[in-house]
Amino acid sequence: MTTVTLRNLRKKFDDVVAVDGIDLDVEDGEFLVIVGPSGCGKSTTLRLLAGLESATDGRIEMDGRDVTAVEPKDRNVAMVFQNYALYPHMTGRRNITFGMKSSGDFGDEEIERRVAEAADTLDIADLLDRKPEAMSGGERQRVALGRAIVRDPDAFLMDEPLSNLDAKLRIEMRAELARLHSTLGTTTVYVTHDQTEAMTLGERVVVMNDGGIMQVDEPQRLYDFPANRFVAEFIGDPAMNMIPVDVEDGRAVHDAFEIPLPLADAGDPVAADRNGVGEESLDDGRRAVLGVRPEDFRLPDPRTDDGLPRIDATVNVREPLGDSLLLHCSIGDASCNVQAAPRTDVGAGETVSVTYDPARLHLFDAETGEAFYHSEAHVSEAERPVPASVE
Amino acid sequence: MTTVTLRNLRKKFDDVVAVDGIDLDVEDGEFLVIVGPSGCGKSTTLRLLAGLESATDGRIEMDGRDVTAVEPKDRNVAMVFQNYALYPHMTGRRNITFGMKSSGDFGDEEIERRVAEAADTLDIADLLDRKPEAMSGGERQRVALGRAIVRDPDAFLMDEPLSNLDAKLRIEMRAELARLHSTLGTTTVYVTHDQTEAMTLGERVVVMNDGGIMQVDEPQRLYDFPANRFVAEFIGDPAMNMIPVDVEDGRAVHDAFEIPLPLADAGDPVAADRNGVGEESLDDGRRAVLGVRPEDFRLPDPRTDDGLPRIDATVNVREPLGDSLLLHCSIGDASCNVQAAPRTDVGAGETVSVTYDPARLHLFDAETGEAFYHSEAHVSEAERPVPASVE
Amino acid sequence: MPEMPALLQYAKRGVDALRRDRSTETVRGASPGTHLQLWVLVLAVVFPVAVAVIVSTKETGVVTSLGDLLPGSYAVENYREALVDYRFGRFMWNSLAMSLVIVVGKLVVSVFAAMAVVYYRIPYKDLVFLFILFTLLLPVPVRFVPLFQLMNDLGWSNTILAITVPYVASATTVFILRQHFLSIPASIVETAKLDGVGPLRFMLFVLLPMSKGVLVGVSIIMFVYAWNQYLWPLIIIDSEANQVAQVGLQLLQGDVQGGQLSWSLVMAGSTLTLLPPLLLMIVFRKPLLKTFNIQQK
Amino acid sequence: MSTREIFDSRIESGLLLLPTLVVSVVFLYYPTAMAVRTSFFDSSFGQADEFVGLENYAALVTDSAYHSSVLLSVLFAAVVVAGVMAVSLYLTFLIHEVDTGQGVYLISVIWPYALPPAVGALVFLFIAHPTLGVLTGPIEALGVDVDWFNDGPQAFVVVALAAIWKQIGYNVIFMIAAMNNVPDTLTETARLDGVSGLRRLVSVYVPIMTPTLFFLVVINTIYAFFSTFAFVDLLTSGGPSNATNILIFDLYQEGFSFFNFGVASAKSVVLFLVVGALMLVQFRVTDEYSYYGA
Amino acid sequence: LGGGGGGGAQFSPINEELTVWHAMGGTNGETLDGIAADFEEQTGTGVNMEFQDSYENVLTNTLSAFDSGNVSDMLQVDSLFAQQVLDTDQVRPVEEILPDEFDADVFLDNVAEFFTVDGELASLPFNNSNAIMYINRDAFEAAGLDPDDPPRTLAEVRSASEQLVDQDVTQYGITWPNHVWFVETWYGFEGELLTDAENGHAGTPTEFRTPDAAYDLYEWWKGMADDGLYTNPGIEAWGEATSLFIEQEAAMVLTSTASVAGLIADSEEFTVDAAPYPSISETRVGPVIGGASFYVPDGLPEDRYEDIGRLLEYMSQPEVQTEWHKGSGYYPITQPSVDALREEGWFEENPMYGVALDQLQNGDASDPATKRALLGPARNVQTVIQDKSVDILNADDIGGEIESLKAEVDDVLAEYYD
Ligand SMILES: Nc1ncnc2c1ncn2[C@@H]1O[C@H](COP(=O)(O)OP(=O)(O)OP(=O)(O)O)[C@@H](O)[C@H]1O
Ligand SMILES: Nc1ncnc2c1ncn2[C@@H]1O[C@H](COP(=O)(O)OP(=O)(O)OP(=O)(O)O)[C@@H](O)[C@H]1O
Ligand SMILES: O=P(O)(O)OC[C@H](O)CO
Ligand SMILES: [Mg+2]
Ligand SMILES: [Mg+2]
Repeated sequence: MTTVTLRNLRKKFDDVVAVDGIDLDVEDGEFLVIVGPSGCGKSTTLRLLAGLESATDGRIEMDGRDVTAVEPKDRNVAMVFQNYALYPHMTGRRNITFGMKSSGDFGDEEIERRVAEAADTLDIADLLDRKPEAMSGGERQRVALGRAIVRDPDAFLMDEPLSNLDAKLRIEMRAELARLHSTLGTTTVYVTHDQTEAMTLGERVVVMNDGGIMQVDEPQRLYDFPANRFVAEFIGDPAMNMIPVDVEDGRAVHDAFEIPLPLADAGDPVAADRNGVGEESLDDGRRAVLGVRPEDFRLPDPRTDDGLPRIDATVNVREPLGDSLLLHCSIGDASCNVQAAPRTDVGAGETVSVTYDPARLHLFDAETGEAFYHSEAHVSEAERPVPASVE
Repeated sequence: MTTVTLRNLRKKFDDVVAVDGIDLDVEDGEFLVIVGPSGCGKSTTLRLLAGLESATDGRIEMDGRDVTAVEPKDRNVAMVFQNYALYPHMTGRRNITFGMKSSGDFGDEEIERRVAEAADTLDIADLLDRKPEAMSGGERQRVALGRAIVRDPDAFLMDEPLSNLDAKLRIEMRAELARLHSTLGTTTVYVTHDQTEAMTLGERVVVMNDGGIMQVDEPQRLYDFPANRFVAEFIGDPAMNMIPVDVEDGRAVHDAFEIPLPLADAGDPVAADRNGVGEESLDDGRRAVLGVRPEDFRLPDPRTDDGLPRIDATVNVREPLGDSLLLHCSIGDASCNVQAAPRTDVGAGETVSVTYDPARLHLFDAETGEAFYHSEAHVSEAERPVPASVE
Repeated sequence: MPEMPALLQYAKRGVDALRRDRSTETVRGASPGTHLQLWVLVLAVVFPVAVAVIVSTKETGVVTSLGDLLPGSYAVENYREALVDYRFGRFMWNSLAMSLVIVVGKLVVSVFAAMAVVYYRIPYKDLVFLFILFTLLLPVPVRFVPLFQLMNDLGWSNTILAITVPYVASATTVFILRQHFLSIPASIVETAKLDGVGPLRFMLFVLLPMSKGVLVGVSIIMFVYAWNQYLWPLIIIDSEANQVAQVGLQLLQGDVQGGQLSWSLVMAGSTLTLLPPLLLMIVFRKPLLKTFNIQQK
Repeated sequence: MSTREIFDSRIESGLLLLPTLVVSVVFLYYPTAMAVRTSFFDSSFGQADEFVGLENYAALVTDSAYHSSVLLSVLFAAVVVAGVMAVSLYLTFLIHEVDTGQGVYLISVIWPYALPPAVGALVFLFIAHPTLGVLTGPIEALGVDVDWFNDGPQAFVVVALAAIWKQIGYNVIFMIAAMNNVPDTLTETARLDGVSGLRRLVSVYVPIMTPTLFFLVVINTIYAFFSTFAFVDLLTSGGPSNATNILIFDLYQEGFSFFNFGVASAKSVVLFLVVGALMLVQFRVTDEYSYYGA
Repeated sequence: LGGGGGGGAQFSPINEELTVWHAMGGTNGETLDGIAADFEEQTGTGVNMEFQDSYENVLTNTLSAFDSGNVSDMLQVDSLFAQQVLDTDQVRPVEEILPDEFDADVFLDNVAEFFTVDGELASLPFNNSNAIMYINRDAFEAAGLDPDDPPRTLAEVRSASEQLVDQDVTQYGITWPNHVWFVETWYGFEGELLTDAENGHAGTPTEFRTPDAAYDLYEWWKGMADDGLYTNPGIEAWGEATSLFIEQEAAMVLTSTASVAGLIADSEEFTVDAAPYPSISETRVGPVIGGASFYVPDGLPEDRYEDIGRLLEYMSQPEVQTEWHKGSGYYPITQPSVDALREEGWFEENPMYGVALDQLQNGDASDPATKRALLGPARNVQTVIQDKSVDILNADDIGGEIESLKAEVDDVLAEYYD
């Protein structure tokens, strides 16, 4: 029942512009994730939403109501912090009820009921009588969530709520959060610098950089159709390979290789819809950066011929990741990461022949970094190679 | 030139046994990573090596010399801590030289030379005149490394040196460390709880749990031939799926499916070498746990038939990870993660048909958790399906 | 003394901070109510001192109503009289000497003790620490008589030794320093150990520089404490030339026996005695206010 | 986890502890022991000590005025400690809350701490003298008859007020550091929940500040018992009707006005025992209730 | 501990020059410094006059100095504490120190008598005083009182006070420091001894006396306080008491003649005058002495005593005494200086300076009640009486409190002398 709208929102600290006039619409019940590098203004945005910082400029609306100048406690939002922000001297129960009791909006019975409910939802009944110091990180985070949900707020604001947990726990809690959101359906704005969290949790993801919004989109579309180099490199681990090329005659030309750039028939309606761009942008001689994700490079099966160009790559380092093998290679003067099957028998120093997925090429303007070509938009479903059955 | 040997090493704090009689051989020039969950005794082991804790029992040898009771400063090891442990009031240079000067083993000129060398190796020349507060996390860590390497120690001991860095920086520093080790070739023992670090950095990896060593092996072998459930589940992200089954007639039988277990011809020498086990262990009716990694499950191409059984799985949650799609499924009463191609069109609630890589099955004893069967050992190279060209 | 440059540095920072304070006023202020309450409370707290300062500028200094609280025009005359005629400068100088000796003594002795208590493996360490802490319960007044006798036996009466040495052991300073030492990350300490840094080097080049703030803060508190000593100097010092300012203040009262109570001179003296500690507090305000975070254990 | 005990040498640690221990033993413990010894003697200036056993203590046991002095001191300490801490805490909180002029407020409130107690007492006398005081008129206008030279309870209040006033600065110095150390996120959580100011102070900050507050309780108790001498001496001389005759003043008077060192020593021993017992109780209580910082 | 050695203690002087510990602040202190400077000029012997804040402090410092061995050459001891200092056995009678040619008979009888012990002048009288009453003439006139006929008895003080207060001239009628000396003076005028054994002059005092006059005194005192005619300036609050008078909060103040010079100087807003001390009843036997004398420690290096003796002698010279009297208000204590002043017509010109001397000389020096009490535990007795006086003012049952005052003093005496 809650939409959040930011209009030209700005926040300046002394000499730093933390948030630089952003516009954003959070839909009712949406799980929106804000991701970006450290210092890009994620927390500040969230804190502006909560009312913990006052905006330098612009407005914030909740359900159409202007709340820009409203006190935090009157915004009816709940915030979950990275460090849990549990009161160290209170038991789990008291941590959960303390705020409610203070606000005086709830009767004792009502509080009882809600705590029981939240404890049930989060499975923290046995934590209620312990103090935070006697809880593990995950348990603390769960209690902090409990504190947020008992108040039945219009929106949850979460600032890297899982960052302090170890890897395993983070994954568990991630699932927990997803489940919680599907149960409660409360509008949620979630800040993280971890792109895996962003991808797996967000219905939509906002990528921020330097106080501005770089792109807002569904996770897989961010991955497949990054709007600019920043997003392309930020989303995906290992990061997308970026190789400076010249566009010539419908091909990406580099000293060490030439790659044909698929183009849909002009006027094909599929193209526009899929974030592709018309051929007019593939001007001859244009300086561009070719983006290829490590997993879109392939070590081709020598027994087959798919008709794609082969590129020679020298392996510098091999990193076995268990489920795959990452090869740090040089292609001409460019460094590239190539992902190979886990047990592939390639050693450092060897030269391998590499090919790529023609439907997964990206071109970015050499100057502005804006994406101007995604080959996927130009390759119709039918034309694409049969997906391999083993990923 | 330095080997390190631990023999029945034990450390007891009051009532906690932190390290429980471990044996370990670190080879000369090796990069050995110790990994394990929080509290398993990694740091304690390292601190025993450094001499910061005294052993309750057992012995530590360096190059065959018993150093169990030797003062830390006489062990000639250098340690790098998670929080950098830089002296906040000293410049980078002074941080690096302070220890050397204290020991009095080095002349001023020698020190100068070494600092210049280290600064060169680590590219920190311009940090030498700054204080830690004016350095970023990565820079601090680099100076801390500088401090360790100038002393040209017999061994580096590193306790989660990258944990305080953010994801991007961690990856960069990881590469830096690998490069450094290949340059210097100093024996290194590296503690982390991050398995990616362990896999990518370690020449061999020690998996610890509860004060004991679970397995010591090369990274990919840990992944492919986990010695027990603990290692299998600890290494790999998302973790290996574990499904309780009965072994019957050479098949793994579960309510929802039956899977044939490939067996090499008896006496085939390949088997033993590859950690497989003889058929005698596949006793009928044995209670076991079947381990299959998410990426070893597949959504088969409906157009082909590989002759493998199909298993029905209901999708509960879909998590787009960008380079793949993780499906949280139920197979009968078991929960399973299945990794699919990134853009696969499967929604939550759908039922899909799943198959698997027959060379990537693991069986663990239901009681002890010890691995007693890895199908890879039984599938000869020739028999394995052609690896897909796109991973 | 490695502290000296540190002191100067802090002095400079303190002054800078004061300057900055005035310029950075952020948009969102606390409610005016908070400021009002603060004003009232601050006024209440400062009022007595302000009265003292005002009275010190008056002719006779007898002020019996609020209306009289306008600064008078005798400031110069009164302060001159106190400093020159009554040789109050001399007392201030004695006080300063006493306070500095006490502060430096306390610091040195307490740094040693705290270092031993934190960084050495000593048997019965808790007991040793308790033995030091326990002295909090033995303040000078309780020990007056025997201490007096002891000073006589030592031949220290009327000397600076008598009013400094007994103060040099400081439970509070050891306690605060210990707290601070315990907050220095263990890994830094262990790095020193791995490097084979000896105790002296460790103290001079690691511990002291990392404790600058606390040392400055503690010094100020101890300075105020020492500066304000009254009873003991009163008892043990009976030659005027060696007397300290606190006791010397009484000499400014005039002929009380004869009914002349020169309030304005007394207040001029009081204001003078307030200056050194006040100055220190303002200049070293940052470390004074930042560094005393007492954590458990 | 890790250890800070990086040095082992017994000799070095001994040398480091030596100055503190020697000074403590010679100038603190030895005189204390001597005071205990003297308490068994009849001792004064100009006459030889005479052993009287427990007579001095017996005199105290039967001296009802002394009993009330003990009770009075405990009450006085309680009032001073509670008063100092309540006022300082509230002041600190207000200063913590504002974001303008913090520095100026802070310096203003800690300023009087630098004032010597004797001067503080004189100033108090000056402003609150029953007939001459600057504030006496305005206060009487409020309907209070200022008469603390004759009115015991009033005198008690005046001395306590002066003692409290003088100690605020010291407390604020420590409290502001502790309060600033409470994680901001806790404050922000409370703000989001609409936890009102005072409730936030009492329910959030105070428990987290307990280690500092405990330290201050100890220091303030010692202050109230030992360092408030000047206020009593200059304001009331223990009167009227012994209403402000706290132990430290009583002891000083016995020793250095009446020169009954034996009795004075017995009184020091009792004072010492009273404060020691109170400390013990405080340690017990805080051990139970103090929140041990994470 | 505490108890010092016996009579033969060897003291070391504080300074090469002579040191004098005194309790004379302000202008009196300056006058004293001037006397020292003159002496130095005449004899070449340096003298350090060291102000010790109050008689109480001089006493404390003296006693502790006897213990520490570092003593001043001369000690200005309040007559109140005379016995307490004598009891230490550490002082040498000044008569043994004064130059042989010195004539001890120059001192006024009433003065010399008090300071003579066992026929020897124990200490050198120097600054001696009476308690007298000062009045605000302007206030008296405004209230319709005759300033030339000030109240002479307590009853008259009360009625004058009532008039002053009723007419809103001053807030209070009278005030005086809560100091034992005033009680002593009232006893003296009434011819009552403070203690038995002739105030300690004829043996060991054992009890505090509470004659009817004492009841009358306290009843009057309490009545004055209850009715807002008297204000209590505080214990030993000499300064506050005169301040109250100068600020015209009270139109009468009882205090020492030592304040004459100061009060004349400070009463700029009105005319001050001096009057004899008001007595409890019509009986006016005489005042007790006040002020101090100089004691000299026994056991200093012998070579110092000559210089000390010369200084002592110098301080009783008529010129010095005259100068001292004029600068302070303490009455001249040697006959030659009295004569000189009379001759000069000083007292006619400055009648306020004569009030105390007259009061002294009108007194019956032979009556033991006018001899100030010699009590070993004087400081302790003093404190008890002062503290108890406040209690009596606050008590419903004066009689009970007076009895308890007696009991406490008796206890102190018993303890000291037992
Ligand atoms: N209170 C403040 N005063 C001054 N500058 C601030 C303040 N808070 C944030 N900033 C600055 O604003 C910018 C954005 O900060 P913000 O905390 O929003 O970043 P973030 O994206 O949350 O980073 P992180 O991932 O490190 O938490 C940074 O440059 C930061 O230094
Ligand atoms: N000084 C100590 N005193 C008591 N127990 C200790 C001490 N140091 C470690 N332990 C305990 O020993 C066990 C192992 O601790 P250790 O620090 O080696 O774990 P770890 O594997 O390094 O964990 P983490 O990943 O959290 O750093 C833990 O249970 C810990 O609580
Ligand atoms: O004030 P003074 O010098 O006259 O002395 C008064 C009495 O002696 C005090 O006891
Ligand atoms: Mg942030
Ligand atoms: Mg660890």
